[in-house]
Amino acid sequence: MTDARGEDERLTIDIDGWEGPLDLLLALARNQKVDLREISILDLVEQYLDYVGHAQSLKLELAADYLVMAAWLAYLKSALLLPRDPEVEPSPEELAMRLQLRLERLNAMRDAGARLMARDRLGRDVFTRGAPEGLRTIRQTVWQAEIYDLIAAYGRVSARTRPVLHVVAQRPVMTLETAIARVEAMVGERIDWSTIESFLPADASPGFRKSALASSFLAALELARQGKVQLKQKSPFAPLYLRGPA
Amino acid sequence: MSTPDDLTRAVEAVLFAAEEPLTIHEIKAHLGDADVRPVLDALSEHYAERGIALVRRGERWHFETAGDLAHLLRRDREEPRKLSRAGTETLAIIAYHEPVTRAEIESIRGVQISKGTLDVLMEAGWIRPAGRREVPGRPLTYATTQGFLDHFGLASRRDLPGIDDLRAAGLLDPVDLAMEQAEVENRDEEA
Amino acid sequence: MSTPDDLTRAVEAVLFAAEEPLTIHEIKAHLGDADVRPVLDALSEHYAERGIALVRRGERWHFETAGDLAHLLRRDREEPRKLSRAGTETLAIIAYHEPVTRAEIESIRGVQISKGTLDVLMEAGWIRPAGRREVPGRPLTYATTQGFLDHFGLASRRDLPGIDDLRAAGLLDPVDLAMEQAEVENRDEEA
Repeated sequence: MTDARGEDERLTIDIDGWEGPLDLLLALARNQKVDLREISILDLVEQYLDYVGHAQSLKLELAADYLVMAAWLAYLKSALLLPRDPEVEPSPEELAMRLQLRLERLNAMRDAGARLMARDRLGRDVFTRGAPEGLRTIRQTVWQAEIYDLIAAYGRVSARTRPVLHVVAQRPVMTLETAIARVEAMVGERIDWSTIESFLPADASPGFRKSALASSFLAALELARQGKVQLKQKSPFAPLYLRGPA
Repeated sequence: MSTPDDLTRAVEAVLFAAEEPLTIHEIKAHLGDADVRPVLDALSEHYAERGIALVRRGERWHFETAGDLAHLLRRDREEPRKLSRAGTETLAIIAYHEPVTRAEIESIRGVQISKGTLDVLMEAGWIRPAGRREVPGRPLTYATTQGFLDHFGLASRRDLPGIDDLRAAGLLDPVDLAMEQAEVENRDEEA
Repeated sequence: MSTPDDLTRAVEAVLFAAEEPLTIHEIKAHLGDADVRPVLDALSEHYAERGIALVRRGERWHFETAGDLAHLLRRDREEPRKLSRAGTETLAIIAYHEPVTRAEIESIRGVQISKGTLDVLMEAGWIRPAGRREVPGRPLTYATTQGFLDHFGLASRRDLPGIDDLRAAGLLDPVDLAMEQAEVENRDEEA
């Protein structure tokens, strides 16, 4: 017991050195000086609870996870000691086994880390060549362009900067003079009222027909003003009729 | 090996001049398309007893001084900064369990790891993010690097000290986070 | 030299790891006071036929790659890259108008050209300086090269299509041309 007390004192002093409750448990387990697979979980729990209790009596501030672990271990201890309740899953034995496995696992990684660090390490124990000549890769750009790119580029440049010639395309138009002559000539041959559309060229394209209609309308107004044509329309947008002078 | 042939001399020269460990592919790029692998094996054997060794680290090869001569060479060299205990354990866990999530590392160590720990290992060039695990939350996993193999003189992860024994003992089995979680919840209830 | 002895191995490793050539005195400092000179001679001899050589420069010794293998240490790699739009236009103008000054190229393009553009064309081996124009300022003119003809599969510059060919091929200002085209069709209807 005095031994255990002494151990506690040492642990108390090392409080900042523990990397969490599992680390502390592992240190306690190693103190049992047996293979981890044969440690007494109950002893371990005792020691842990003892340690935490002692730390608290010294009013040392323990991180919450140490206390949580203490509570869980207290539960485990009572479960291990009290008569078995078959309803409770997992069994306390399994929980104990799982705790022992976690300790083994952490222990294995701690050993592995130490063995790793003890290897012949590059830059500490073994060295690469101090002054290597170095390997050089000379990158050479191979420029690529196709003949089409070249020609198209020239076309683009030419089009962009060549003086632009504006050619007004010829539009199909019936001039007012033509329309006056046509309407004047045609109206003389008509006896009765005829729609203005009947004065348009029969085979005109739509574009030309529009122009002919506009010009013929103006021609009709002009001829009416001169008294050479009579106009009749029943209402706005109704058909427009033309007839020779009365 | 008596008089080395031209290809052997060429491979030797390229590896000797290189500033970094080279893959077979990279060696070939300097030599035209030769069958380099048998040459590497023969060279390794030739150098095995010398003061320089040709070693394989992962998929890469390089020359380095023989390990038993460390005491002669360490003179006036600065000892690399010592890794903390948390760093050492975290590195070991990643190396032996990779790819492994942060939660799994924490579960094995039984304590949270500070952000700095992974940063230090990453900065040393020993670990790298290794994709996300396809579980809820898609946590990032970590694995070791070529630099890790180089630094610790490992031909591959299979050379990790004791890895076969640990695996046989079931100590490298996937960490059952669900179990641990249940335990934590249990613990919370009791608390 | 069969199996090297410990001193030989040590000298080998020390020279290999050294960042600069070492004097015998410096080598000794690493090894305790050994008789290094005969070891250096033996090592020189051993490496004489290999891809690595132990050489003496003045009073200093160091390893280097064998002189006859230096060409392996550099390797050329070709990286294809597409000529930029500015580069293509400038090249086209030079090809159609050579010899042509930079100011003329800019006037034809309607846009300034950067020095880099001409450099790239020069680097590609497609254009060359072609004397100075005897006008104030004596500006440099540029012309295409044989390499240009070779690359574009032309027997001579006369093989380049003329303006009329370009127009016929629809390569002159494709946007406006499309409109013109539509108008022509309209007119055809009426005719």
